[in-house]
Amino acid sequence: MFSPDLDAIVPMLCVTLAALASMGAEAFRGKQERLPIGGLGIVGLAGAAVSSVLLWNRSTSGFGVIQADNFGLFVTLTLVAVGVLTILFSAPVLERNSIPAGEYYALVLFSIVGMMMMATASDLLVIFVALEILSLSVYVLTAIRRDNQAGIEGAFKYFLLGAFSSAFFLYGIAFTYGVTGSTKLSAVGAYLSAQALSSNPMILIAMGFLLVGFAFKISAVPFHMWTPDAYEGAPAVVTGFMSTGVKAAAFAAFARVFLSAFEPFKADWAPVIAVIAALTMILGTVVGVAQTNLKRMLAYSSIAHGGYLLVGLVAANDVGKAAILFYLLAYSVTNLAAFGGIALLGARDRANDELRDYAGLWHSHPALAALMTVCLLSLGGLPPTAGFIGKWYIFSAAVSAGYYWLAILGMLTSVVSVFFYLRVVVMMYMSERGTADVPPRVAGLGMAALALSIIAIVYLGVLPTQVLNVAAASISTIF
Amino acid sequence: MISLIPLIPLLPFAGFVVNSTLGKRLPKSVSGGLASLVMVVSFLISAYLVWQLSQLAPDERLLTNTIYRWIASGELRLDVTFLIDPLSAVMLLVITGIGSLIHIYSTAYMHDEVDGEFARYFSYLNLFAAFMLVLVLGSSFPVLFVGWEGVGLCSYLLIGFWFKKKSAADAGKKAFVVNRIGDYAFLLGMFALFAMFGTLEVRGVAEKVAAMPPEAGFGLLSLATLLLFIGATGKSAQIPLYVWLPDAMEGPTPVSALIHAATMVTAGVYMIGRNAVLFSHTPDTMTIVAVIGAATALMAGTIGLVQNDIKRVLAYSTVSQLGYMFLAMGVGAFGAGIFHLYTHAFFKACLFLGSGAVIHALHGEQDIRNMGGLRKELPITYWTFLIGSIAIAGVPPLAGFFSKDEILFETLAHSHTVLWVIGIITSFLTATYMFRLVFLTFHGERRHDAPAPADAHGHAAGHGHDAHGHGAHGGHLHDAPPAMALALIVLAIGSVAAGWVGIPHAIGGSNGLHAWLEPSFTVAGAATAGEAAEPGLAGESEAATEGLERTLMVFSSVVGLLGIAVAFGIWIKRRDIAAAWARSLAPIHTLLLNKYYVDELYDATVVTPVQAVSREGLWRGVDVGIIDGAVNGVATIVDAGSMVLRRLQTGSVRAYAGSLFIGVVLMLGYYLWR
Amino acid sequence: MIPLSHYLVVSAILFAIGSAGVFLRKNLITILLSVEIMLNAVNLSFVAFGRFNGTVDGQIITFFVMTVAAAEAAVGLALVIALFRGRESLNPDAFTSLKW
Amino acid sequence: MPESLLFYVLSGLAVGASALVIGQRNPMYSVLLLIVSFAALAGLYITLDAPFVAVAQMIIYAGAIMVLFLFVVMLLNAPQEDAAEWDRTHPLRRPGFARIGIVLAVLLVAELGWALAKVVSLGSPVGGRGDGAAISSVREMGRVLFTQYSFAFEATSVLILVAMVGAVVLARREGDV
Amino acid sequence: MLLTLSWTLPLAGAILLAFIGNADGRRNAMIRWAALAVSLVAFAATLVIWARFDNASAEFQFVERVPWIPAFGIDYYLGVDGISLLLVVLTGFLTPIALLSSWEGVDKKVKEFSIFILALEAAMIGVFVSLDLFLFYVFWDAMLIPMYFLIGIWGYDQRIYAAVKFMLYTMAGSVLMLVAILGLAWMHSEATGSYSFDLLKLYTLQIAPDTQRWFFLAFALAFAIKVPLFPFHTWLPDAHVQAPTAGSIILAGVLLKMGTYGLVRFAFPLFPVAANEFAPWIALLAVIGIVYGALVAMVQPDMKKLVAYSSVSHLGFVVLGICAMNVQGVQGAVYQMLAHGISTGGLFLIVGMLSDRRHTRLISEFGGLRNVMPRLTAAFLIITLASVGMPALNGFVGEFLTMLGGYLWNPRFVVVAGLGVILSAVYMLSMFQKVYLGEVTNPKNEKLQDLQPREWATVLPLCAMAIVMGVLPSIFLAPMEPSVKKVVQRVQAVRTVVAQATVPAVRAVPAAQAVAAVPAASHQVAEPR
Repeated sequence: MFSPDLDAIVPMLCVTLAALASMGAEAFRGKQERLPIGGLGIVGLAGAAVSSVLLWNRSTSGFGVIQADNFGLFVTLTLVAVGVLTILFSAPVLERNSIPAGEYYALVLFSIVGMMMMATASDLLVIFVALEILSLSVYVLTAIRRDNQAGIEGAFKYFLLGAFSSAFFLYGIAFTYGVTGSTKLSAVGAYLSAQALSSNPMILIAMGFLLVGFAFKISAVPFHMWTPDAYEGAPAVVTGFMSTGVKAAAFAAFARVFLSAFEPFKADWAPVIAVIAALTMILGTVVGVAQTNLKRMLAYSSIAHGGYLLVGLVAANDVGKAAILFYLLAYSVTNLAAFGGIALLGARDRANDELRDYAGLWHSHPALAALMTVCLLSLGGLPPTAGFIGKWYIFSAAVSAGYYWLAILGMLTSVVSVFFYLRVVVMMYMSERGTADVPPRVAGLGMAALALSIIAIVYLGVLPTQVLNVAAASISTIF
Repeated sequence: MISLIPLIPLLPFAGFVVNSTLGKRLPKSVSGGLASLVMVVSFLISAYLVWQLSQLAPDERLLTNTIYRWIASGELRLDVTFLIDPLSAVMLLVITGIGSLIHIYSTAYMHDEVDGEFARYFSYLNLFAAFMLVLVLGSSFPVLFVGWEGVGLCSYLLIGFWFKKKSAADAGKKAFVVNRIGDYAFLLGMFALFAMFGTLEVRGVAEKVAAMPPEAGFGLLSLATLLLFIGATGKSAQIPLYVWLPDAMEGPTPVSALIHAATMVTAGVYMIGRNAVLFSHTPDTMTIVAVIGAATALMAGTIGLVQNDIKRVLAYSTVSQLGYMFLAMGVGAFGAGIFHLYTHAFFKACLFLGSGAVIHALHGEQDIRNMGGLRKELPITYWTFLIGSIAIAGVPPLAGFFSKDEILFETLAHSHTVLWVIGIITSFLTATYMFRLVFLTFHGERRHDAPAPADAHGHAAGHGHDAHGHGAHGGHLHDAPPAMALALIVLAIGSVAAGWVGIPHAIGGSNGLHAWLEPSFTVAGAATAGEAAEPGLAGESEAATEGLERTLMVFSSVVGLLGIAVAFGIWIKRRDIAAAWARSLAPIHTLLLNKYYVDELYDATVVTPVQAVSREGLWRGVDVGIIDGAVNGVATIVDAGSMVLRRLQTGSVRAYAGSLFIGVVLMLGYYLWR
Repeated sequence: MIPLSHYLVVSAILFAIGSAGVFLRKNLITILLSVEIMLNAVNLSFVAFGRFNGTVDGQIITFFVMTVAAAEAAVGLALVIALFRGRESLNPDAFTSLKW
Repeated sequence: MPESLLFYVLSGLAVGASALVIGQRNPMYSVLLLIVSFAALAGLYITLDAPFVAVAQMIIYAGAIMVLFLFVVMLLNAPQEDAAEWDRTHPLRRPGFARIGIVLAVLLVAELGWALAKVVSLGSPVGGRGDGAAISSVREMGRVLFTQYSFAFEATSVLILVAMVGAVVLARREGDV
Repeated sequence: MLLTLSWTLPLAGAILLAFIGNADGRRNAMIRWAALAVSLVAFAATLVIWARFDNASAEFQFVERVPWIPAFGIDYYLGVDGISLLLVVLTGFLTPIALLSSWEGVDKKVKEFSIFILALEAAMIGVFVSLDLFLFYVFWDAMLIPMYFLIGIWGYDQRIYAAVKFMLYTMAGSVLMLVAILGLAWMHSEATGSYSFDLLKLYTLQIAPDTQRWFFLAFALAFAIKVPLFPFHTWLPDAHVQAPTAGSIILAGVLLKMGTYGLVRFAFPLFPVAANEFAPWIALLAVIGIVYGALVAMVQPDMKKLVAYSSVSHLGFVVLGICAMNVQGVQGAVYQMLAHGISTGGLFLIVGMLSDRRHTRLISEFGGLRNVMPRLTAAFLIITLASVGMPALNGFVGEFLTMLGGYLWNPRFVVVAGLGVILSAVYMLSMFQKVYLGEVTNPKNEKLQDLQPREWATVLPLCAMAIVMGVLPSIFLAPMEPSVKKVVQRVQAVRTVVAQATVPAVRAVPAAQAVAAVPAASHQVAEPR
């Protein structure tokens, strides 16, 4: 296409252009004019998807800091899916809550740019910048409903802790740079593999700080505290977006840094991450049990899912790496769909995101209830859904790496998590609605998006081969 | 050629099928007639087959017919095979013969039931006959067991025939459950045999065991036979599982006659006879059998002495006579045991049917204290009942005399002196209580008028005699109607003559039955082993034995007559003696009247504690409390943990930062200090 | 010459002060300032390491850090303003409606 | 040694000012003290042969960012910390909680210091390896920035754009769309 | 294709039903008939499988194999042998009955009800025909979902608790099995270089005894919960009692068998060394369960609960037979599974009829029903007797064979287990007496209707099967014998080795040496890292 440097960043460019376009559209639109701004985003994302597919298997490198390898592209495509679904779910929400569409879409797209950058970056500094791009957008998105104090509060907590943790992350970069003399992952990796094993405490400290930064973004215990508040405060669709996109991007970078550059120190980080993974799974599921707000509950659930993903990281074998990719995709689609469902049910003055709001949903919204149920079952890891294949893949990796205890723990916590997913199902199907106010009719576009996600979930659950093969192929190129 | 053997049980079974499905729509004459007809035909076929059998040489007297393979699993190969040998031939004739009579009797006795119930009764009765025939025809333990449990089921159904009455339903259940205890042992016995011999064919086991020497001491084989015997104690109402039989009298009287006197309860005896070779290889078990038999005979005899319900007296008498049979089996006198079984079938059926006629006439009255003086009004009943009583008392030359005498002789001949003494005492008791019954029922003065129709309705509702009020006024009673009379008379004749097939050599008889049965108790080709197993009178001379036998015959006749005399003395001449004794020996009398409190004992030691432990201990305690408590406890713990852990999420951003910071410090600490 | 470790220790102390500030102060703005202190501490490390390694990368990275700090400050302060509008308070502990 | 004296003075100033920043109840003073701290850091950058960074530090940090802070402080007009009315509600939020923060900070310093102490090479002078003049050259810096770091540089533009949009979105009053 | 057809037919039916609009319940009748038709066709398909099954072969038949996830050696791999064949048929047999049983009892959301029943049938058949462990697990877990909804939506008052408990309890057990399955697949890849979930390939895997123990326990726990084995049984009374009639029928009739089936098919033959070690312990639990279940059943005031506990007792016989691991034991176990499916299905069916009529299941609410509903009483009596183990009815053959097998293995267990024979008579007949015999005491019972034609259609097949299975058991025993022998031989081969190795010091010699004694096993023993 263009120069190799540019080729690698074409997906990002597409999305950036879409973001700029939506800002421009907002600026030039009339007072009461309605523009399909979301459509611009979808076009941009489609461009990103197409260019990613074209870049497939070419392992293009751009500016020495962007690696458009299959791994990154897989995540990019996942992010495209996240973006498309987010936009589809957003349309009715924006209108309902009179959120400025132009800025909203621009921020969503910018943050997707940041995510893509993070997923493909091969330089710690670029990862940091990307992290900040996506973080700042997400902070703002969290607080996008200015009439909603909870959203602002959540956003601030997220922001403050995010800034706090980026400082640690940055400190980690500093130490890495200090020890290895570079921030490029290839150089870092080369230096580290030449080092005798872990004689240098500086490396350990660097690793620890970097770990904190990533762990924060993927809300691993004990760096997870912001998650429930931010997820609860944000509009449901934003929560869906950030619980999936941010996690996917952060995991991609996490895996890239720890599985390539810091691979030689695996013996040092693996036990720490294993413990973190265990704590994350336990806390996410256990605390989720007591939640009565659906968004908050799913927040804890997504903490737990972060734990499962970490298990794949700990396993650190080929299966594990591919499993992370597959799980990310499965989890993203599923979680986004779940939050999308919540978003669709909301009304202008009422979020309808408390558990009791779901009582008897089966009677008023049978299709929505059914689709939500599939999402929840997938989150719980029950066949025949994507979630099941994902869990199976992840724990398969753990078992083959000898981490039986993690696999067992993961399995048991997933049983506990099923308990709270089932509570929603119980509400929807087995309880009668107490109050008279029935949630509003849901928008057709949102339902279509939900149905699309469900099809994807079931497809991934029943015929995962194709995607599994792609995931497996993705990791072979870089690690 | 199609064998006739399967027809014997199949005919009654067909009767069952017809009556149970179409019964409601058939008139009584058809359903009852059909049921009786199939039994008669079955009897005729049996008779024909037995005649065929008798035409064979004694060693070859065996007709078998394999119908199909029932269960096949590994080395276990179970065929449904029917077998007629001399032993089962006797049983066949008894079952179908007496069974036919009782069916006929029942058509009259049960006539007051409504159509559906009437048909139901006969369907059960036919089903019983079918299973009983399977029991005696079965050539292997499991097939025998099918019949064994099947008759138990029918017994359950028939005891509880008047299901509206709680006592009847209770009695039925009790019978079934107690039998199940025996069946449990029986099953274990079967398993033990299979484990030892790899087959469950009765003859297969016999052949293998015949090749072995008798077991010294109490080993596996003894255990197996003991288990089988425990099964028999359930079915045949021996100590300690006899408790169901007296209660079983809640059923219609013909049922008591057929099932609980003539046939089913003798299944245990038959089973031991069928496995004579096996049992004779386990002397220890044999001793136990004999002792249990004797003890049961004595105990039931003592209880029978004071009971006031006409059927209960007969029931205890049955238990007692069954004890005799087991005594015979236990001492190795299999022929004598079966002989007694056979004669007992006649006179006890006769007695039960007689009592049924009495009850029928009195519209459900069963208490002998309310009877008396029925001799004149119920002559047929009286005379047949009397014959039966003389027979059971062991007065020559009636049936009971020969069989009982043979048992006592064999007991002594096998040097079981103590058991012999018990046998003699029981014999005396038998004569006494039987004649007490006769005298109190038929002699003396009427102590009770037949209840008025209205009264009858309430009193005997459960018995279904309520519609029978037509001739009940003015104390005039109806003797047995023709169908009942026929059965009574035939059985009375049997009670007189049945023993004549087994007149011992000692008094010039041929003891034909003994000879006829002999092949069933030995294994062809292994006769020596069987012979050796019988510690008999090999050393003594034939003459001396016969002398002893003759002496004993006289002695036991005298004992029987003495018993009758005592009964005459007490209950005819000096009625006050009985009451006086009852007063002076009040504790014993109460003890006997309450059947040694065995039911209460079982209730207190087994039934109640098991119920209580199950309810409070296992269900509410272990199940709901501990196990489910643990399960729910896990949920509670998770829930509590959740409530605690979520408190960490204080909402304060500084606390969140603290958590993050602690994580950092701990992680670095781990790296630096490890 | 001053050893590298001295600079690093100063940087570490500043970093720790910054992080402690997040806990000590009950004013959102001061807390934001504390984060700025942390970023500056890191900058010091970068420059020191850059000097030590003899490359300009360390210095260049500090520019990026400054940019990030500025961007964060902009968003952070905007959030503070939005928060203050709703609650008329800058105490972080006032904002605990989301919890558990 | 003057050089080391300078280092210690500047370090002391930076640390002291920073400590005072977080020791202040009045945010206005905190901002001003932070500027002092930044100035001291700028001085340290000069000792590290990074004059351009030092200048940028003063202009961007002390100048632009801190002014932004000052604006907000004054805009909100909330000079004093609120009374501790929430302090009574939860034990974790009591002053003891602040103590935990200090303890953790001290532990962090200890850990870092201990780790640094274990690395021998760090004891060597900071200017040991490279040429101070080479890295203080702005030209060199510009070259590297626009070659090696060109992508990151462009990415930063997106970052700033996001911050801008974000600040606008957040700060806009309710109702104006 | 037959096997695929057998499970996809109901699934396709379920999916098609989903597209019938029935918001106002106007099409209820049509949906009922459609669902029934689908289930009957599926039943016919299972019968065709049976008809074309080769009784003489111990191998898997009608094998279908399509690569599914080739990277992990996961195939869509189906097949039936004598052990699974009849369970498939049983599933096909019970589903129409379950549908018929709720013809009138279920009147809300009929469409969804039918969908869930059919989906459940699909999953259950899938469990029985899967030869790929992964596929098996998928069906195994997927089955929970429709059952959960059936209990939770159409159940009685405590339905939600019961449904959630059922789901979580079962899942908790099965996730550990999943870990073990993953471990197996990984070991296969260690040994041969490629993952495989193929059951037959995994059978040939040589696994170190230590690993076997853990894996066996993981499998056994999953199955023990499903069976349910004492003390993992407490979900059962709740689930049974709260489930709607159709749910109870399927739960008792088929679902529980999945546990015992799993033991025979997976746990024992995959880990013979561990199986032999643990068999006595499992048998001990089974035997405790037999007596315990019976005792607790004896004191239940609720008919459904009574039957539920009786299932605990009866399934104990199945497990005992399996632990015996001889031909009689295992054949008896499989037979008992079928028999229990018929008789307990029948019990729940009839109890359901009573509870539909009276809206209570308390024994004390009834009494003297024989006076008003003689036909139902007769049917119940037959089923009761079948359940009690009356010879010439279905229950006897299974109990007899399992106990015989158990006796040949270890008589002590049978001595205790046999008590179940006594106790079953006690509790079943007590219930029968209290409900049916005596006078009608409760006026509400005076006007109860006897069996309706629709109910005849459900009761008759069950009673007929109870009798046929008791009189002609060879029809059912013959197909399973070769397959059972194969399984037994596999496990026994190790048992004899263990026995020889442990002759000198009974417990001191670890089974590791025992395996080492097998020539083929001395090499390539895979150890987990």
